[in-house]
Amino acid sequence: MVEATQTKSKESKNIKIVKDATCTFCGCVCDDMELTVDLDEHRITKAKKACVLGRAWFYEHTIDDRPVVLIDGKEATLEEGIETAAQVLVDAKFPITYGLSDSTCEAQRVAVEIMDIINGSIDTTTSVCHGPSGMAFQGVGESTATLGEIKNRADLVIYWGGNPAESHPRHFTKYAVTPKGMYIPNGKKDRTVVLVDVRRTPSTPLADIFVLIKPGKDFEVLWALRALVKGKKISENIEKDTGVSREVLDDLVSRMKNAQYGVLFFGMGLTMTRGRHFNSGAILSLASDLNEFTHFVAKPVRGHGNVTGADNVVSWQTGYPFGVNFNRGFPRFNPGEFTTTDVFSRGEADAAMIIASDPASNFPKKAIEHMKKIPIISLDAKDTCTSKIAKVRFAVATYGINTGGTVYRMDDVPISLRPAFDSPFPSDQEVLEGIRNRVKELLKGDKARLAA
Amino acid sequence: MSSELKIVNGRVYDPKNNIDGKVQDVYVRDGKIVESVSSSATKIDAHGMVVMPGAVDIHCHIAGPKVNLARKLQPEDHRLDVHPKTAVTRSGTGGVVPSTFATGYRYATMGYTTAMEAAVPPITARHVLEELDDTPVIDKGFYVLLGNNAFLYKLLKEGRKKEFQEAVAWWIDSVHGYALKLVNPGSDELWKGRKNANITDVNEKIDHYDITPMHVIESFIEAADELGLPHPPHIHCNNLGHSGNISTTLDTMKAAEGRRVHMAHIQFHSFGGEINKNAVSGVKPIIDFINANENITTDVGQVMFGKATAMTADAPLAWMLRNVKFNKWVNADTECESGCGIIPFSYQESVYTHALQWAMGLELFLMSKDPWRVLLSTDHPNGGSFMSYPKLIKLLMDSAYRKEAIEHVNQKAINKTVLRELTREYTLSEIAIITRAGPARALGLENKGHLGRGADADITIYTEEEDKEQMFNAPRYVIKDGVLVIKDHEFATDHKGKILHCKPGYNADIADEIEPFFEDYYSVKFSNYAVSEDYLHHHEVIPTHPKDS
Amino acid sequence: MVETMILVPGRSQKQGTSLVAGKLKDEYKRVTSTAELNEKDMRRLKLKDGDKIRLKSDVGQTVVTCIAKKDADLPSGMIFIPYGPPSSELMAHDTAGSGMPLSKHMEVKVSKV
Amino acid sequence: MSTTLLKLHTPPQVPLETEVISPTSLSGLSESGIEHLQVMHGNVKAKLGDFFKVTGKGGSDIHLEGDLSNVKMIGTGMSTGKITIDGDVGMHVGMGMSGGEILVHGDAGDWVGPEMSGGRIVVKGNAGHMVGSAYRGQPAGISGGEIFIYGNAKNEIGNSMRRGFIAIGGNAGDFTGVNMLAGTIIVAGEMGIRTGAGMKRGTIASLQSAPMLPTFEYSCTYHPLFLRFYLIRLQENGFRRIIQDKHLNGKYKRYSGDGIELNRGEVLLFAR
Repeated sequence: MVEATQTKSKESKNIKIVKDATCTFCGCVCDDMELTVDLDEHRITKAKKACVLGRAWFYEHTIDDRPVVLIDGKEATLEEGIETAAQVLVDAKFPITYGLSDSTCEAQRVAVEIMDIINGSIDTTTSVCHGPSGMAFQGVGESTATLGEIKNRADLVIYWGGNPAESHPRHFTKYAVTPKGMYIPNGKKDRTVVLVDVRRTPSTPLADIFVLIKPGKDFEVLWALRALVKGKKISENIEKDTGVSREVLDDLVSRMKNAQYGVLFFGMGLTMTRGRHFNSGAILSLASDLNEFTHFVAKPVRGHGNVTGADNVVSWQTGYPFGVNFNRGFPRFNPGEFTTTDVFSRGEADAAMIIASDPASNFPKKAIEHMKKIPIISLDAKDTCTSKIAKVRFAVATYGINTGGTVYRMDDVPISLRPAFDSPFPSDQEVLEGIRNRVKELLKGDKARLAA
Repeated sequence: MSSELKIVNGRVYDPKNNIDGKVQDVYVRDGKIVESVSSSATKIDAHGMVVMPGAVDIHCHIAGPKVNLARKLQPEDHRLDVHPKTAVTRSGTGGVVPSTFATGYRYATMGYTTAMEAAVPPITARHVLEELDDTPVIDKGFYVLLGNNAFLYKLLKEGRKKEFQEAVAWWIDSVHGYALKLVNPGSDELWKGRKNANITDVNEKIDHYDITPMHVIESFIEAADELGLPHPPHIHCNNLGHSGNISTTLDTMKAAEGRRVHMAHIQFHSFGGEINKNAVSGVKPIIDFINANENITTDVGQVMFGKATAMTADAPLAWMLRNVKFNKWVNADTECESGCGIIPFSYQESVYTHALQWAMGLELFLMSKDPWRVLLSTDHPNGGSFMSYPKLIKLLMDSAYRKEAIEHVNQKAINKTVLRELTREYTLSEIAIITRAGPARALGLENKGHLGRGADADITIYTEEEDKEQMFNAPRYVIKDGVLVIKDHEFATDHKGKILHCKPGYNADIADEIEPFFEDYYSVKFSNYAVSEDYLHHHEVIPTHPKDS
Repeated sequence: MVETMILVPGRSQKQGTSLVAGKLKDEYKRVTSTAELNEKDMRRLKLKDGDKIRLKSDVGQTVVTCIAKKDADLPSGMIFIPYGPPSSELMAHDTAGSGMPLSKHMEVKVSKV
Repeated sequence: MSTTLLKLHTPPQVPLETEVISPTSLSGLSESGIEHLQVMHGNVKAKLGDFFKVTGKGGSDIHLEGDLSNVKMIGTGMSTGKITIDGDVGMHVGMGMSGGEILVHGDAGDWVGPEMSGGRIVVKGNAGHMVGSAYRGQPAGISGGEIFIYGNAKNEIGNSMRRGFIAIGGNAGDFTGVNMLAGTIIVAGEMGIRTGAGMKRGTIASLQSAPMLPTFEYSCTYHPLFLRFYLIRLQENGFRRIIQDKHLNGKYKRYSGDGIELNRGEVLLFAR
């Protein structure tokens, strides 16, 4: 599948061009990169079409000189690493696997399988990203669309609580604002762009309308909009309370109702603030309400490369999107109970496997303190705060740069990766398969653990 | 090393080979049915048991983005129906939209060894194939949603029939699909482009394209015929669920003009009465037409009382249902290809429409003159879960049981049907036809649905029981590809089934026509769209028989 | 002088690019320990660009460098900081049955070091 | 009436799931029979006796001692009898109970009384989030019974409740009575923000003022007679110190909402 041409340049360098490669830095998962690869140097020297984040992603992933495996800080072989990891997992009474947003679906599938085999828990970075949006979805559903549909049709584009210019730089230019589409022949000229946020960001200049809202008041404003869309009364104190005037709200409501095809993109300004899943629920409900008048969709602007794939894989294998516990031989779901922040903060997990993420730097202090007390297995392409405290640390190849596989864009569209150059490190899928096979052997005959 | 199996002393029902309950032995070697085996073959004594080919589900929704959304949507449903792992099988969750593993295992525990996912937007084919790879035991394939495809509409508008057929073939081949699927043709453009409007007539012009749904239907029937696909276009007609929709359904069937066509979940398209008024059964003219026209196959899409999930590419339909109860609703637009709607739903005996639909489904079964062409389905999970098939079989085989069931449902609805007058009871052989031989024939799967030499050794063995629901609920043995997967009602081993797909031939130049359209209107690169064969794992290409060869 | 303000951690481009370069590298540490304050708030607190401030929440405290933002860009009473170990230090662990700690809206006490 | 005493001798290292601790499951069992009941210690199947010393045959009166904050699902599905917990208790206490009483002398974890349909849970200390709330995705929460928390409770009290009575002696977190379908919630202390969001019917009352959502409309200040009866009932059930005569006889500001839904719910805030 990989279309690649290998040519020798003037310096007789071994150069390869990879066309239509995919960048997995953010949830945009742009698949139109043209990579120039220096095969001698094992690095990408040029990434055409990549944004500033994408360029950093491609350029910074070089082959570091570091051991494949460290056990308790000492260099070890891959087999020894797999052996120790398998032992740690099998011995644990409440093991958890977390991360997976920067892994392929193929690796994610194995990670879930391991937790199914040992009756552990599986959670992904979704739980601290758009997990609350997933919970909101379970409550109210969602009207949504693929990004191409938005490119082709959306004449009203609203961003709420997000800053795509810095977090998803090509969201505007490739998908939702500037591109021309089937019924949007003039690109941005045919669309109205609204931005709602608590501060001005580099995204603000792009908006036709900027709505500055008091911090922590998103739910109140969304709730007021829902009422106005339905023709219901709202409190006269709305401006005092939220910083948004009645005139601005009325104008927004009229624009939304009269749009031909509207979209509400929302970011972690909703999911990570007080109200969490109810904030997401409010915006999803607003979009659904608007379908009484016109066509309207909503879409969380999801973060890391394949976090959406992780949601999909965990859902199809277990029925639930994240925070799944297999202690009893079948999947159970309860955010707050089986999610990683909670099981660390409450001191419950007695072992953890962290794949392609860094909770030791992102999690609340109390959770990190517990992580330092239990055996951690880490798989990552770079050293992180988490790999620093790991009992077993695997250095793995970078997905999309060194390995193929499947990733899902933020709108659930699956894309195959085109690797640029080989890595001396194994892929996380290979390491996980090794651990799975060893765990299976260790549990052979342990009927109590194998069957529910 | 070859693996051999012989099943002895069982009463065999193999309608394709005209075997109707005869006690005879069945031999298996290396996953296929053979005429004899060596003396060292593993023996299964099926004395007092019924031996049938593995069942084939011709229309269900078990994998892909809409299924996964419906799964994620209903944690409350999974929590009450867990699927624990065993020493050989993976765990999962059940409910009306089970996890992939639970789906595969549960199909197998009911004697189903093949199931076809009935609606896949091609851009999501990778996702479907990944899920199907995690759906154990059964063989499976999927139908590609092309009936609202923007590029194909453009070709139809331009009157380029040849290119249209090439493009259709390209699409099936590129995503490894099995058949063509049309859902409410023409509706997507109105739904997405005209503020949630819907097509109401097969002869209505589709916005922007200067073509009609009828034009679309005819073109696909012709294309499938020319390409010689093993299964004809699988059509979900316009106006699903609307009173008086039989005229649309009849128009659609007539469009085939004798060529093969498959009408999906016909029950939902058999409403009499006036448009937008209270519906009545319109089964009679529909089933009469089907009985009289051998080119038509259909699956019933029976409604079963209890939990269901409306899950459809027919977005306007889901919107209509949403506005009944205002519960959680999912809509998902797929660029240039499809719409989608999902609503958790429950069919209740006391509700007029629900009881009417239940009765209409049974009317269709009981008034069908050719079981080979009127096949069993619940349009899982739209009319109910595939787990309710055994109950449906009992309703068909046991008229006393059916009579009692009729008394428990809305009588006003029953009175709008002739169900009370229908005393027919399906025989075991007829059940074998509507669940095995018939769907296999309609799908063009020559190695499925029978136990003749060369067939896939997909076999189910039931303990014969008076209560047919109990009997079909739990076969004693299930053999898949010659492997004894279920032994004495329990999983003896895990097993991976195959992907069934087609590779119709076409002129590769058509790709050059499609590519510019992609660059303009899709959000993925053309070169990243076609699905690599890596996603197929175990698979089998089902041959096509193109007309011009 | 100690004032209570709302800390809003978020992504920034520099946070993103330095993250892929390596979380253990100096650039990432520098980016994630630089907080933006409203210019008027800074004046009131007698702070200038590059000064160190202490941020204290119910669960932890951290010292970061501050820089001024125009009044029109960042409302008074708010502090923006790119996600990283310093913002995690201040984050409470209660997820209220959601799995998500409140990571974008934290009440902090601000004082000059 | 004889008492079955379960005394924690070995604290669990990881969460312990003990849905077997209920009068129904213990009834008629000998001491050793009870000790042999299966519990889940993380992913390990264990026996109740591995953690608890049992004294007395299984009866309808169960007494638990020790720090049970890491012990989940006590009293699952109980329909009769009484469980008394001398200490803190973990999540899901009284899950799906339909009758009987659970008395917790310490604090309770999250999800007190999920899917409850009858009976009573009394927590003398504080409770966590989701007191009497529906599990995720479930359209309706508790359908009956009473939950009394003497201390504070956190977010989502009575989420989607359909019937029943929840009283909080201290403060409540955010989203009290969110998506409530019917039933009554009384909070003696302060409530957090977004009270009653999405409520269809039902009553939420507080003895303090509270911020209201923009979709709730002030209708009047009056003396709701029915509330008096609820408050008297609470006074008789341990809330005597908190609920004073002025609350019984005073006037309340009535807000109707949620305007987005049916507007048939009410929030009553003590005025004077």
